[in-house]
Amino acid sequence: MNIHEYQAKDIFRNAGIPIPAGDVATTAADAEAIARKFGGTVVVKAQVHAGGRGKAGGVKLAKNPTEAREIAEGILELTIKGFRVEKVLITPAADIATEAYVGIIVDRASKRAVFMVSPAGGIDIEEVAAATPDKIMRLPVDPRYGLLSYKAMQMGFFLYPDLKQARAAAKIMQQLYQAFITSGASLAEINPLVTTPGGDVQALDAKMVVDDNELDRRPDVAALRDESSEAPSEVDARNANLTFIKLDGNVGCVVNGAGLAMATMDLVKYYGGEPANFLDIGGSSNPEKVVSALRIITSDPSVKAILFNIFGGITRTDDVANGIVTATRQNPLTVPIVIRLTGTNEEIALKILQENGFSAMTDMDEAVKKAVALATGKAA
Amino acid sequence: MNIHEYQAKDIFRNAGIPIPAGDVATTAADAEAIARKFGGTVVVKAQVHAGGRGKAGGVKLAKNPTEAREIAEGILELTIKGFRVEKVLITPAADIATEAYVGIIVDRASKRAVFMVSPAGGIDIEEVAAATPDKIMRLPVDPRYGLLSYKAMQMGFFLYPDLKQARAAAKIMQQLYQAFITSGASLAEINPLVTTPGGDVQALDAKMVVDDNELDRRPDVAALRDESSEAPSEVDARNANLTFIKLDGNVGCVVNGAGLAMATMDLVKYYGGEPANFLDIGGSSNPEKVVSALRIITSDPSVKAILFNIFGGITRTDDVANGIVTATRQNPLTVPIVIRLTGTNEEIALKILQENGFSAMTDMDEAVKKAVALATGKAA
Amino acid sequence: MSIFIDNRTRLLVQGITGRDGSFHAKQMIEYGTSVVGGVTPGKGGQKFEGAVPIFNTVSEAVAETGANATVIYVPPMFAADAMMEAADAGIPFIVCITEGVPVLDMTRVYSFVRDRGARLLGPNCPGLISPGKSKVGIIPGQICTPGPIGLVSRSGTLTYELVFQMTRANMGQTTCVGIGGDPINGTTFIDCLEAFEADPDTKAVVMIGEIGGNDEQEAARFVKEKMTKPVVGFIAGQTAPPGRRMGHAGAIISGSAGTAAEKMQAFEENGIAVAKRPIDVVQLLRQA
Amino acid sequence: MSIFIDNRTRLLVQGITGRDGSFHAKQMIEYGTSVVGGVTPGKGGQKFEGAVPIFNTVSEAVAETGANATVIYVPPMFAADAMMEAADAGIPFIVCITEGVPVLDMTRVYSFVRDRGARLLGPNCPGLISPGKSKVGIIPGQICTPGPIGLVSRSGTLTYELVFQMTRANMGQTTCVGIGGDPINGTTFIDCLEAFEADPDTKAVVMIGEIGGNDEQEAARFVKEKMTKPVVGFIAGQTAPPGRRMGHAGAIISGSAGTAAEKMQAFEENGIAVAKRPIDVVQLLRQA
Repeated sequence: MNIHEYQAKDIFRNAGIPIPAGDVATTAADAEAIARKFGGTVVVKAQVHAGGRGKAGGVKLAKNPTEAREIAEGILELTIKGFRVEKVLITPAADIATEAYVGIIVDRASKRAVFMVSPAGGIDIEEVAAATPDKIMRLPVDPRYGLLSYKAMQMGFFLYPDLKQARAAAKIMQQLYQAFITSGASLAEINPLVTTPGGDVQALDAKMVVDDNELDRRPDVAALRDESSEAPSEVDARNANLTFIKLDGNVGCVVNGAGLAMATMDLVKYYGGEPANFLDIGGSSNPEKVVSALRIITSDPSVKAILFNIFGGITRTDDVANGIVTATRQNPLTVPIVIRLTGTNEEIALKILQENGFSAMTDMDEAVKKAVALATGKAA
Repeated sequence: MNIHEYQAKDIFRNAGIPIPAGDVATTAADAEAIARKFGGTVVVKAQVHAGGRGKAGGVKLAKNPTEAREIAEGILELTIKGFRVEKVLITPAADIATEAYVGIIVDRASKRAVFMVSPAGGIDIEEVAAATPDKIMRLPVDPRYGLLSYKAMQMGFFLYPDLKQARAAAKIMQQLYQAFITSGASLAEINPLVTTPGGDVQALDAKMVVDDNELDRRPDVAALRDESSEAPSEVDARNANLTFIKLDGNVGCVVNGAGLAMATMDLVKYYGGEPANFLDIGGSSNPEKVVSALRIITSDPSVKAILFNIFGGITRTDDVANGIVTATRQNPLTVPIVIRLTGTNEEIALKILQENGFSAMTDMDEAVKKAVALATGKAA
Repeated sequence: MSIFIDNRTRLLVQGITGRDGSFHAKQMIEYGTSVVGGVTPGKGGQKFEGAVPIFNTVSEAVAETGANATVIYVPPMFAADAMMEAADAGIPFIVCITEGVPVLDMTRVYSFVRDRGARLLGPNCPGLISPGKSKVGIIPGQICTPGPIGLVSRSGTLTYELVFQMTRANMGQTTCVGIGGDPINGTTFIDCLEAFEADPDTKAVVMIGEIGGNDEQEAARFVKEKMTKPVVGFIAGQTAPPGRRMGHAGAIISGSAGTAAEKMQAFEENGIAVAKRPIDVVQLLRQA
Repeated sequence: MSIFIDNRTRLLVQGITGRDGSFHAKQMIEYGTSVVGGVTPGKGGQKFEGAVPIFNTVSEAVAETGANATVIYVPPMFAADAMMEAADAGIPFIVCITEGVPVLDMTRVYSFVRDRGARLLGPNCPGLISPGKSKVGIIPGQICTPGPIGLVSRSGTLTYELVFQMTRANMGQTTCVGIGGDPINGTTFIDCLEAFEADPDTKAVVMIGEIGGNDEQEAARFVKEKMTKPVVGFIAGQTAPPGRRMGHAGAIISGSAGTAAEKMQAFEENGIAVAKRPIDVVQLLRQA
């Protein structure tokens, strides 16, 4: 789960990390009032779940409250990488001496949380990695000991030759690690971590991604979810316990299991079609999930054919068949449907489908070919 | 550092452990008022740093407030194992179905904190260990993982066959471990952990010993020290950074290093004397420490001779010599003194002592023999 | 022969009285797996299906049954504890089916299990099956048949699809292993390839990967350097858009790393025949 | 020969610019120890006494100097971190002089250091000296002389006393080791006895124990079972009252366990000659 910059800043602040003040506005008038409160030049930043906000015009300086209102008005009308901007964060503009990067991610290879830090901050860390890889220090954290002081100091000295700043950075990294662990995050990032002309070390930006699997035991973190910043179909799918991602094609896919779902999409493409979505109904099945899946898929006007590909294991194919029957009774289909199912309770499923006027196939390739033909208007 | 039962109960309560209410009284009148507040039968318990309070008459039931006053009056006049009772804890008497024991200690052998639990609680755990060792479960805790749930449940099931009670006990053990770690304890104990007739699991007693080395970083815990419950000479010694233990003999010993101090005491005994104390002036030396040491030793009227045994390493023997000179100028000695010193800056020390009318020896055995002879009135 | 499990596997089921645990315990028993005990705290002393003894703790279960493997079907928030309990009780082979285990829990579990020398398969995996010998997990037994092919996959139902097509084409399996798609899991492609290479009955191996990470690329290098047996590969997610999660945590593409194209190229460069479609696996195995 | 340290020891000093660290660094250099570097965060790039390079971190120091041992003189609240930093930097021999390290810190340090295969001596110990070769720690060099006796002790100044008496009696030492008296420490009596047994130049061993714990009893059994060289023992604390701490955490008697009488009996039963007084050690060594 993505959270907004202002939410991540609250978490980091609670962990003790020094972060300049900031307030969130949802209207231009609020933005103006906040800018007036802070006085002087402020930064207006779009709060959306997308990187590259600056390049997209979502981060701007405003020299006075009136300018803050105008700029906020403009930013609040933006859509960045598909995300509508609903909120802006207003912060006083800071004097910056140096910019560094500090991040933690869970790393597949070392099977640990890994710090990545660089004295070359303020820009995309991937660019630093590509251009000057020796300016990045990577340091895995043993979860059994946490971030030990000497490791934090190693990173502190990598960022700053000055002892006081190295110590300040080391402390911030220990606080960031605490925030990362106690939030159940899979990523936490400060970019830039700045020094002021006076020598203080401060976090000017904040980013955090929370592991969805942690949300059940962290209701306070789960409450940070901002559904207004997500696509309605994806919110709908999540509430129905489905995993759904909208794509640009015309073959709507309903599959059980992520791997099979991807292989099905690949096969659609192989046979000349374009998948309209990724949709995984997951392991445990029930007819309700199938009903929700069909509702979500049929609400996409570009879908010209629907393809079910179900390999029953834990998923009972009769549950899927019942779901199809129920959903199509509630909302009769306006596009053709191709159903492939095999595995657990296959005979029962086939019987249910036949009794309700559906036919079903058992071969995946044949089913995909047929769905593509129907979507493109060619005979299968 | 020992803390009182009522203090340990506050810590355990804050960790979430269910503990019945209780209030502390320093006078019989307060005890009566508290008993009236609780109503019904109460338990009056002496708050002293000594085990075996019950056998010493320091724990009694009172059926009504008047009786509570009388009992508190009696207990507040007791001295238990050398500790004067200054406070009593009043708690409502509980209905008890079963009594168990739960404790954690730091264990030298496994180099870990180790849980000891027994369904045979309410009595001295050493008695259980001697009589029915199979009724004790020992479980070391890996500090890197803490007390994992399954281990807490193993202990929970060892105490209670009932799932609900086993779970409650497991939770209490995890809370106790948290309290143990966050207080920097070397021992934490609940004896008895009881079940009520209604099936609830509760801690009726609480004991905690804190590692003195933790106090610098835990001011909140350090603030729990109750100097009124300690011997004044030991408080005085601690404030002077000395380690002092009063004994029953007549040869006052001032030594640097615990091992040498014990060996010196042993040699006093070997040559027919009795040490009056253990006193370690520690590693780093300064004249002030020596002054404090002499003040503490000479305040003991049973001391008939004073023996210095200093082997200079980090300790500078000239510091010790200067301390002796300063202290005896301030308060001239009324008992003979024998000084043995060797090691760092020995020549300077000997010169200082000679100039001030003291003689010194370099052989430990000779020094001890002489001190014993002086204390017992025989010629050396 | 087979890898990891066979006729001598004596299995515990942790969470045997839960919804998934009880269903699959029955399935495994029916398949012929020697299920020697179950664990559900508070139900110690009872019997599952009137036959399999239930214990309160894994250590009791191991002491009483001599189990040498365990399969875990407990809710995600308790799965880490269950894996550690199993490792601590000395079980050398631990399979965790549970989906949704927090990845930070797994960073701890991984160290814990490795320090005790146990092998962990999963979490979030379908388990494994050595057809005709033993099944541990949830792979449907009827789609498998004994034979000379070893299969290792990051996927669940896609594995079934491949096994199904192989079985229809009369290509039986020594062992089919689903390693799971979570970012941190106990057993890797390389672990399985190594085991298949050492198994005399396995004549060829199918490796099924997904987008995300670079485990497949490393496995490909291992194949070139260490394996003598032919390997056929398939990668799911060629049409996945970059930077989006596709259903489970394993399937993330970040920038240029971990794309299907990159993985397929690594396969080809290291002598692994790459199937374009699942069905092509069968054809490539025939040619191998 | 000697144990743990000799002419090839290349030593770092952690906390080299502190009060104790700088004093003893000079003493060690004067004694002839090869002090190759020091560590004090923020003073990297400076030189100690104009000659010894100072580094910000242990890993830098190791990379630059090839140090193979370190001695720690940092305040108690930072000592645990310093020990772990040293182990993590790959130093195989770590001596911690610092007194007052919280024992719960040591439970973590012990696991950490052991997992990295390093030997830790201390904390709260005087260090060790191989007379004429190398001194690491705070044992006064002038009281020692080279010779055939190995000495291991839980104590500080009592060790000096014994060494002093041995040197006066012309009994030189291979190595004198103070293991420290804290409840949890890195190197035990048995570790040292094993090393002395393996050291060809050590002809006899002196073991100095204290009340508290049962390390001496276990060491006594080890002597009987594994050692061919004669061992002479002394135990301090015969007059200590039960249940009281005597100055450091090692010296606790709880109930019947860990009394001096018990330890002396264990020595006698396992063939260790027991000195009643420190001076008797010399006499017993002559007879050994």
